[in-house]
Amino acid sequence: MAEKLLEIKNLKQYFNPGKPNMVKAVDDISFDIYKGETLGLVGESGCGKSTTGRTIIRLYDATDGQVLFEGEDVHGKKSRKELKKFNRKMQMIFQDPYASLNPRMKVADLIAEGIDIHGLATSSEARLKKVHELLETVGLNKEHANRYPHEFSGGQRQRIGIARALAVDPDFIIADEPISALDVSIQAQVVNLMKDLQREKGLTYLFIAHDLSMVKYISDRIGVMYFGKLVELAPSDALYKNPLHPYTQSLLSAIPLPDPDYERSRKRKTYDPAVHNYTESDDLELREVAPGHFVYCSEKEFAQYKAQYKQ
Amino acid sequence: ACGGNNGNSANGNSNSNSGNNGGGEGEEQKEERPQVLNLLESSEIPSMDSSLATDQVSFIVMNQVYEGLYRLGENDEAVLGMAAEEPTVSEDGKTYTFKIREDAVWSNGDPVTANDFVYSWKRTLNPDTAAEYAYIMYDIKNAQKVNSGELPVDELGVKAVDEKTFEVQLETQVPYFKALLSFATFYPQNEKFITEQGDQYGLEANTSVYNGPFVLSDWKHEQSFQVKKNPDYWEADVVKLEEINWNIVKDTATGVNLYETNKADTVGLSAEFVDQYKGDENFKTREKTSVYFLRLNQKNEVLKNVNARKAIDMAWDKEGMVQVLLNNGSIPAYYLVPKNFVFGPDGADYRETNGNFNETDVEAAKEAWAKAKEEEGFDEVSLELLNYDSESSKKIGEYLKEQLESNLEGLTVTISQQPFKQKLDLETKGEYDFSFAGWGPDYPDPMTFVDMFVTDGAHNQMAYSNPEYDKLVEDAKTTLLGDPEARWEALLKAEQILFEDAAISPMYQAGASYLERPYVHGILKHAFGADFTYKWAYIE
Amino acid sequence: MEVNNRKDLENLNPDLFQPRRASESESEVIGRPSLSFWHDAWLRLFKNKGAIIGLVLMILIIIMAIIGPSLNEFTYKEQNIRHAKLPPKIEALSWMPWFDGIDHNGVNAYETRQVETNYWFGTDDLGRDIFTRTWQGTRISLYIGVLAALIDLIIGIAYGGVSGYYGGRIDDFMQRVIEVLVGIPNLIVVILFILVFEPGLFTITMAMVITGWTGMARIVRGQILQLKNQEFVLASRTLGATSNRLIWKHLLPNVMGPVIITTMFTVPSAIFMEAFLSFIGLGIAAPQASLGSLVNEGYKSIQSYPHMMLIPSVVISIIILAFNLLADGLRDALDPKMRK
Amino acid sequence: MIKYTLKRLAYMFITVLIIATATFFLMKLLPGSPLTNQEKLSPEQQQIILDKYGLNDPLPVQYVTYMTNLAQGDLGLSFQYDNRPVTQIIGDRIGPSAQLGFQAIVLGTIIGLALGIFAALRHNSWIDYGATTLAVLGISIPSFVFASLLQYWVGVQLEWLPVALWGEFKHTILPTLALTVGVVATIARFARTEMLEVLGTDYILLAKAKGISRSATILKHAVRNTLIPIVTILGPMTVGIMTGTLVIEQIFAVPGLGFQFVSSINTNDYTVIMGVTLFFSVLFIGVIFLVDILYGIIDPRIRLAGGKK
Amino acid sequence: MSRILEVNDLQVSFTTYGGEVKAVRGVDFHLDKGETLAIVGESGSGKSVTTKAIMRLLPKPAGFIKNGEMVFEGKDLAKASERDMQKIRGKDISMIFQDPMTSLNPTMTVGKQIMEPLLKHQNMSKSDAKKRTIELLKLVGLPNPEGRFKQYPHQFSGGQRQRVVIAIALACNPKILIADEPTTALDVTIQAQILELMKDLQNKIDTSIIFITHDLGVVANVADRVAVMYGGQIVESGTVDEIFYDPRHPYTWGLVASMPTLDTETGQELKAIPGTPPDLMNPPKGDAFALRSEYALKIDFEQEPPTYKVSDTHFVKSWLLHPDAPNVEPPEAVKVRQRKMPSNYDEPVLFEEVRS
Ligand SMILES: Nc1ncnc2c1ncn2[C@@H]1O[C@H](COP(=O)(O)OP(=O)(O)OP(=O)(O)O)[C@@H](O)[C@H]1O
Ligand SMILES: Nc1ncnc2c1ncn2[C@@H]1O[C@H](COP(=O)(O)OP(=O)(O)OP(=O)(O)O)[C@@H](O)[C@H]1O
Ligand SMILES: [Mg+2]
Ligand SMILES: [Mg+2]
Repeated sequence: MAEKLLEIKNLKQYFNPGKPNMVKAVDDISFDIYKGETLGLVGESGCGKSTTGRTIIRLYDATDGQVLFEGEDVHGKKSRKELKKFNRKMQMIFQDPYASLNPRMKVADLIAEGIDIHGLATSSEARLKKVHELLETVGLNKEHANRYPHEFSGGQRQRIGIARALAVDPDFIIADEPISALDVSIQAQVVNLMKDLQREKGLTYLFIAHDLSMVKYISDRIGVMYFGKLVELAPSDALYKNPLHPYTQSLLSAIPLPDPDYERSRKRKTYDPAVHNYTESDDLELREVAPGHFVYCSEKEFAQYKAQYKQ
Repeated sequence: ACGGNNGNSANGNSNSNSGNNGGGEGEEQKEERPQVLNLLESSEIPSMDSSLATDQVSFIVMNQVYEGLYRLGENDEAVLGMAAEEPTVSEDGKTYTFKIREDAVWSNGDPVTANDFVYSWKRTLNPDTAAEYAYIMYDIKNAQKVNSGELPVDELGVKAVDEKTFEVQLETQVPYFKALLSFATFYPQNEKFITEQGDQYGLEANTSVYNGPFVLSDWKHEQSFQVKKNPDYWEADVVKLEEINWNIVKDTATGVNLYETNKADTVGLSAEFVDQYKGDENFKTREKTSVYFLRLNQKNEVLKNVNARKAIDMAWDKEGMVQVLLNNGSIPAYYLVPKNFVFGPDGADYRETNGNFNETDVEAAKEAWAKAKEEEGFDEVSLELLNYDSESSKKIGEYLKEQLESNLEGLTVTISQQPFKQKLDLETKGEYDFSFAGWGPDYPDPMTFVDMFVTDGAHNQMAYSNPEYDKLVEDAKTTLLGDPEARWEALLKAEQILFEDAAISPMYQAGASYLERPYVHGILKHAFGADFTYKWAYIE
Repeated sequence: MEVNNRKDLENLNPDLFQPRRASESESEVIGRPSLSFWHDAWLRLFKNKGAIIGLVLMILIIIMAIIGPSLNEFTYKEQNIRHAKLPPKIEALSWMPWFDGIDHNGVNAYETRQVETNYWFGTDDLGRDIFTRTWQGTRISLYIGVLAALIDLIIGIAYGGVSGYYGGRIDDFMQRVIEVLVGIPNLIVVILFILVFEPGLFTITMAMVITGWTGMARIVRGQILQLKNQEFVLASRTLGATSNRLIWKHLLPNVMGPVIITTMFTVPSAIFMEAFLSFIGLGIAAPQASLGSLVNEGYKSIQSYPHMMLIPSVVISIIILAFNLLADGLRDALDPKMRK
Repeated sequence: MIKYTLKRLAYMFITVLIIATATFFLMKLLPGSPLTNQEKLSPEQQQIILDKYGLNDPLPVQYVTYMTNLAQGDLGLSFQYDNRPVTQIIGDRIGPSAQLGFQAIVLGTIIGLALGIFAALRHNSWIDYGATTLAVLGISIPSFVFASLLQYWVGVQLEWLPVALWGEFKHTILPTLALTVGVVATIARFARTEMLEVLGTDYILLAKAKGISRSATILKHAVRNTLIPIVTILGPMTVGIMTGTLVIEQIFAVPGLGFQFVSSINTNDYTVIMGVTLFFSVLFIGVIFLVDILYGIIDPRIRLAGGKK
Repeated sequence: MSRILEVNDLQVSFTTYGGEVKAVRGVDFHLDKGETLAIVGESGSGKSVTTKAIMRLLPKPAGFIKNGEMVFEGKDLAKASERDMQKIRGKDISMIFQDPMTSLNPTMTVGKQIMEPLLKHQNMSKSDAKKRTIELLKLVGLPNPEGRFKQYPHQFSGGQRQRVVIAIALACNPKILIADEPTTALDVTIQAQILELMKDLQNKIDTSIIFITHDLGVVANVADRVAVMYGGQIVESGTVDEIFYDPRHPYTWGLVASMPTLDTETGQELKAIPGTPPDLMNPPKGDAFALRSEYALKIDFEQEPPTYKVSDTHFVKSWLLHPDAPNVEPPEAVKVRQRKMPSNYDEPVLFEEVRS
C-alpha cells in the first residue's frame, strides 16, 4: 500500500465565488489515495463529498489546489489528448441508478460509449464482444445489450453503470454513493461486484457514502467530512475503535445498525461545533495523531487527542 | 374629389332616419314617431375644420352643421344659403358681390359676416394652413399665387365691403361657380372663435361653432356623433329633424344586424347582402357619379402602345363584374364622364351624346393584343396591378387578373395590394404598371373629369399626353368660356380623343344599394360635394 | 397448541422437496419485450383515445390537403362568374339539407341558374370552386403552420441549446435578449412586420417566427440546464466525451419530447394567427387562398351564403382540434412524469 | 426584493427603448408620409406640413426628437386626424378595450377555473371529457367566427342583447362573451392539468390523512396551489386579449384601441401606429411585471425568499 | 396487551393499462396497543399500499381493496363509509409520509396545517387549537414555536418539516400512528433524532406504531415486532429478536446477510440476493421468492407455501419448514447471529393453510 496513486493537495471548490450565495463546498482538503486501496468518504448530506469526487475527476474546475494522478497534475492546462488519457484512467460510478443512464440509449451503446470515445474497438464485432464481456463481468447477460435502461431494476442499472466505467479499463474509480438508492437486498450485489472487480483488476476506489457500516466494510481507510472540511482520516478499524473528532463520534453514534441488542444500548452523541472553542490564532489543520490517523484540529486538541489515543 | 375609397366601402355612406321605438303600438301613433334619424358611418370624422377636411364623412357632417353662400338643393340645384339674395355679377362675369343674410348667426350668437368668408378663404389659401383642397379655390383671383406663397395672403381677390357685403373676384369666368360655393372649402369661419380655440379648433363638438341647420351636439371619437337641430338657423322652421345620430360601424354584417334590430334607419349593403335583401320592400339602389377606371401607365413599355391599352380595355367582362361582384346598382362604364351627371346646352346628357367607347369585345381585344405584341416585340409580359385594400377592390383585382390572363395570351398580372394612401403615393410617383383608380366630381361640369388627364396634370399620373386633348381642355377653360355650345363640343371631343388613345380603361360607374325604412323621407342625395343633405329630411 | 396440519400437506410427493435453484438467467430475465423510449411512447399514445382521434383527423386533413385540390376538374383560381355563389351540392348526399344545392332562401340555385356541374362545397363570389379552394387553403395554412413551427424549432433549439449548454455569461446575455423580445407583444410585431415587408407566404411565416421562437428557446434551455447536470451526462463527460457528442447523443435526444410537444402546439397557433391576420386584411395575397383568407372572405356572406365561411371554419377548427388533441396526447405519452 | 424589482425595471426600460427604436425605424421603411394624396400642394406647403411633423430633419435628428418627446410622454400628432395628439387618441380608445379585456379575463378566469377544477376532480368521467372537449373547441374556433354567430343569434334572432355599438353595460356583454371563450378554454386546460398535479401531491394525501373532508381538502389545500401557476399566464393573456380585441371591436363596433390600430394601419397613420405599438408594449411589459409581483405576493415561497430564481 | 388492529387476508389491486397489479396478496397481521410493528421489505413489496389501504387512501379509482378485513376497535375499516373514515383519520389513526419536503402544503402556514385536525376532530376553539399547536411544536422539539407557528414550510429544514408532519400526526393523540419511511429522506443524524423523538412520544401517549422502512438498522432500533414483506405478502413476522437472531425465511436471511455489521470482516463476502423483485402484474406461481432463492425447492415453483408458527409470535411462510423439507443451513452471516429462542416450539407448526 505504499504507492500513492492520487494526491489531493489543498483542494478548494467554491460555487458562485464572490456572490452572496457563495458556497464553500470543498474547503482546502488534502489527502492521498494509495494504489489498490478503497478510501471511504462519509459525512452528512451537503458536506461536499460529491463535490470532492467530481472535482477530482474534473467535472468541476477546482477553485484552487492540485490533484496529482501518478504524480501528474490533472487540473491546470492540459491538451485534449492528455485529458483523454486521464479520462481513461479515472472513472466514476453515480448515485442515482435512474438518472445515470441516458434513457434514449441502448445498454450496448451506453456501455460502449467509452470504447467509442477512445476508439478502443477496431470493429463493430470487437465492440460488441467487449460489451458482452462487460455485461457478463457485472452479472448480466448478452440479451440485455439491446434493451433500454428503463427496463432494468435499480441494481441492474447500477451494474450497467459499473460496466460503462469499466469499459475503458480505468485504474481509479470514484463511486459516489453507488448503493444508497438501492434496496437493501440489492446493495450487496453491487458491493460484492465492486469488491470482486477490485480484486481482479487491482482497482483503486474512492467510495463515497453516508452509510457507515457499508463504508467500513468496503474501505481500507475512511475520511470523514464536515462542512467542506476533512475532519478525520484513518484506517477503518482505527476510526471505529478510536473516533477522535467529536463529529465523527456523533456520526458513528447516529447510525443505526441491524442489531437489536446494539440498538437498545446505543447512546447517541450530539455534535456541537462550539466545543472546540477555536480562537483566531488557532492553527487548524489535519494532524497525524497516530500512524495513518489524521484529525483536523488545533495544536491544543492535538495534544489532547494524542493523549486520548494512547489510553 | 378623389374617388376610390369611399364609394366602395361596404356601408360607407348611409343615410337617414329614425324611429327607434319600432314597437307594436307605433302604428297608430305614426305622428308620434320622433324626428330622429339613426345612421351608420364607416369611419370617424377626421376633421371639422372646413379648410382641412378632405373626406366624405367630414363633408357630409359639415354639410349639415355649416352652410356656405349656397347649398345644394333638390337635383343638385344651388340654392341660397348664407347669401341673402342672388349676387350681383360684373359685366365680365368675374366679380361677384354677395349680401349675407341679416339673420345668419353662429351657434355662439355671433352674426355671420362678410369677414367670416374673407377670413375663411384666406385661411384656406394661406400656405401655412396647408389645406389640401385649396386648389379648388384657384379660380379666385391670385389664389394660386397666394397659395404657393408667391403673393401675400392679402392679395387674394376677396374682400368684405361691409359687415354683410362680400365681394369675390375671379381669374376667369366660372360657369358652375354657384354650385362650387356650396362646397365645404367655401364655408365661412368665425375668426374670433378659431383664434380662441387655436390648435383645438374642429377637434371636438364644443371646439367648433356652427351656422348650419344642425349643430354637432356630441362627438365620441371612433364611436358615434350626433347633430341636433339648430334653433338659431335662419330657416329653422323648415328643419323637421330634431336629431341625427351616427354610429361608426365598419362591418357590413354588423350594420345590417343593427338595421334589423331597428338601431339604424338605413344601411348600405355589400354585394352579399344585396342577394339576401333584393326582394325586401325597403331595398333601394342609387346611382352615383363616381367612375372607376384602370389607369394605364404609359411609361410602361407595353402600355405605351395604344393597341395594348385597347386590348386590355376590351378584353374583360365588365357586365359580369358589375352584376356579380358589385351587385349594388353599379353599371359598367365604357366612358369617363358619368351618366346622369351633366347636361349640355341642348339639355342632352353628356353621356347620351358621346355614347360608349371600346365596348368589351374579346376577339377584337385579342387582335389588338397580337398587334401590340408585334409592334413592341414581346411575347410574354408581366404587369403589376396596383390595387388598394378594400373588400370590393380586392375582389375586382382578382377578377381582372383572371379575365385578362385568360383572354390575353402571354400576359401575367400580378397584384400589389396597398393601403389606400400608399397606393395613391405610388400612383403619384408613377411607380406602377396599371392601377385601380376612381374619381368623383367636385363640381357639376365635365371639366372635373376631363381636366384630370391633361399633360402633367396633377391627377394624370400615368404620363398620358396628347396635345390635341390638352388644347381642347385649355380652350374650354379659357377662350370658350363665353360660348357654352362650343365649350360643350370641346369637352365632348376631349373624351373621344381620350378613348381613341385608350388612355384609361373605364370599369364602372358606382351605384349603391341600401335599405331604408319607409318612414324616412326627404333626404337629398347629391352627385358631387357632400353626398347627403338632411336639412329637409323628416320622419313620417 | 393446536395442530392443524392438513392431510394434503402431509401427503405431498417428497420429490417436490428436492432443491431446485432457478438459473441466473431465469432470475435476471426480463419478461417484457424490449421497447425503445419512442416505441413505448407510441404505444402509450395509441391508448389515448383523444390522441388517436387527433391523429386520424390530422392524417385525413393532410391527405385532403395533398389530393383535395386535384379531386375535381376545377383549379383554385379558375373563375366562372356566371356560377358565382352557388351553394354546395353533392349528388350522393342530396338528401342532406346541407348538400342539396338549395340555398339559404330555399331556392335551388342550380336549377334556376341552369348549372349542370355540381360544386361539392359550392362556389364563392367569383365562381371559384370552394372544394378545391378549401383544400388548397388547407395546404397553405398547414404549410405556414408547419414551416413556422419548424423554423421556431430550429432557432429555438439552437438558441436555447447554446444558452443552456454554455451557461454562465453567455446564458445570461442570451436570456436578457429573450427577456427583451418577450416584452414585445407578438401580434403587434407580426402586424408591423407584414406592413413593412412584402406580404406573402414567407413574410407571414417569418413574422410569426420573429417572436415565436422565444418560447421554444426557453423550453429547450430549461431542459438543457436540467439535463446537463444529470448523472448520465456527467458520466459521459467523465469518459471524455466532446461537446459535440454530449449535445447530439445525450442532450438533444432527451429534449425532443418537450420540443415535439411544443411544436405540436405551435402549428395550430400559427394557423390561428394566419387566420387572424387574414381577418384584418394582412393575410395571403389573392388568388392564393389560406383557410384564414377563405373564412375572412366568407365572413362577409355569413348570412346570405353561410357555406362560404362555415366550410373553411370547420376545417380550421378540425385542424386546430386535431393538433391540440394530438399534442395533448403526446404530452401524456412523452412526459417523464407519466412514465414508470 | 428591491434589487430584483430594480433589475426588472431596468430590463423593462431597455425593452421599451428597443421597441421604440425598432418601431421608429420600421415606420421609416414604409412608403408614405402625411403628404400622400396632396399632390396639389405646392412644394412650399409640403415643406410646411413636413416641418409640422418634423419630417424634414435628417433621420438621426428625427430619431432623437422622437425619443426626447417620448421621454416627455409626447407621441406626436396623428397624420390622419389633423392636429390630434396620439396620446389623446390612445387615451380616448383605451377605455372600452380595457373594460372588455378586464371583463373577459375575470369572467373567463372564473368559468375556466371552475370548469378545469371540476374536470380534474371528476378525472376521466364524462364531465372531464366534456370540459376538455369544450376547452379544445374553445381554442379551435376563431373568435371572430364565434363573435359573428353570437351577434346573429343572440342579437338579431333572439333580440336578447344589443347587436353592436357601445354605451351601456349591456353593450359589453356580447363582445365580452366572444372574448371570453378563448380565455375559458386556456384557463380550463391549465387549471385541469395543474389541479390533477396538485391532487396527486403528498400534501393532499396528508390532508386526507388528517381526516379533512374532501370538500375542505379541495378548497383549502388544492385550489390555492392550483391558482398560483395560473397567475403567471394571466399576464400574457391579458395583453393577448387586449390586442385580440381588435377583431371583436370591429365586429361589435366598439371604439377601442385595437380597432384604432387597424384603422391606423389602413390609413397609414404612422404616428398612431407607433404610439399604439409602444403603448401595447409598455402595457404588456407592465402587466407581466405586475403579475410577477402578484405571483410573489400569492406564493409564500417566493414572497419570503425575495425574488424568484 | 390488547389488540387494536387486526388485518386479515388483505388483498389490494390496481387496475392499470397493462392489467391488474396485485400489489398486496393476502396479508395478515395485527397490532397491539402501545407496540411498534415494523414492516420491512424491498421496494414495491406492498408496504405502502398496505398502510394506505388501512387509511383507505388508495388512489382512486385505480386502487381498490379486493378482499379482506381490517378490524379496528371492532369496526371493519374495509367496509367503513367515507364519512366514518374521515372521523377516524387523523384522530384515531394518523400517518406520516416519507418525504418531508412534499408532504406539507407550501402555501399554508405550518400552524394552520397543524390546527386543521384539531379543529376538525376535537371541536376546539381557534385559540385553544392554537395553544395546543404551539404545545405540539414544542413537543416535537422545535425551538421558538410561537414564531414558527406563522411560518411556511419552505422556511423549515427537512428535519424540521418532518417534525411538523409528526406534530400533525400526533395532534389528536391517535391510537395508531402509521409512519411510512419517515426518515428515509433525512440525514443519519437527523434520522436518529426523529427516531428518538418518536419513541419518546410513544412512551408519553401510548400510541401503537406501524413503522415502514427498508433499513434494517432502523428496524432494530424502533421495532417491537417485525413483519417482512415480499411480493405483496408477509413472508415472516415475529418479535424483533426473533427476526434478527432467529430468522427462518430465506428472504429474511438474504436481508440480514446482505447488511454488513461493524464486525463483518472486509474479506467476507456479503450475501447478495440475486435477481430482481417479482412483477406483480403476473405474480409467479408458488413462492414468489423462489426465483431468487438458493434454497428453493421444486414445490416452491408450484405451490404457494403455507404459514408455519415457530413460536407464539413467530410466523414463517415457507416450504422449508415443512417436515419433508431438507434441512438447510442459513448463510454464514445469519449463522453467526443465530441464537436459541427460548419461546420457540420444538417443531414448527402449520398455522394456516394457503387460502386460495
Ligand atoms: N453546482 C453547484 N452550484 C452551487 N452549489 C452547489 C453545486 N453543487 C453542490 N453545491 C453545494 O455544495 C455543497 C456540497 O454539495 P455536495 O453535493 O458535494 O454534497 P454531498 O456531501 O455529496 O451531499 P449528499 O450526501 O446529499 O450527496 C452543498 O451545500 C451544495 O448545495
Ligand atoms: N397507483 C398505483 N397504480 C398501479 N400500481 C401501483 C400503484 N401504487 C402502487 N402500485 C404497485 O403496488 C406495488 C406495491 O407498491 P408499494 O408502494 O406498496 O411498495 P412499497 O413496498 O411501499 O415500496 P417502497 O419501499 O418503494 O415505498 C408496486 O408493485 C407498485 O408498482
Ligand atoms: Mg452527493
Ligand atoms: Mg412505499
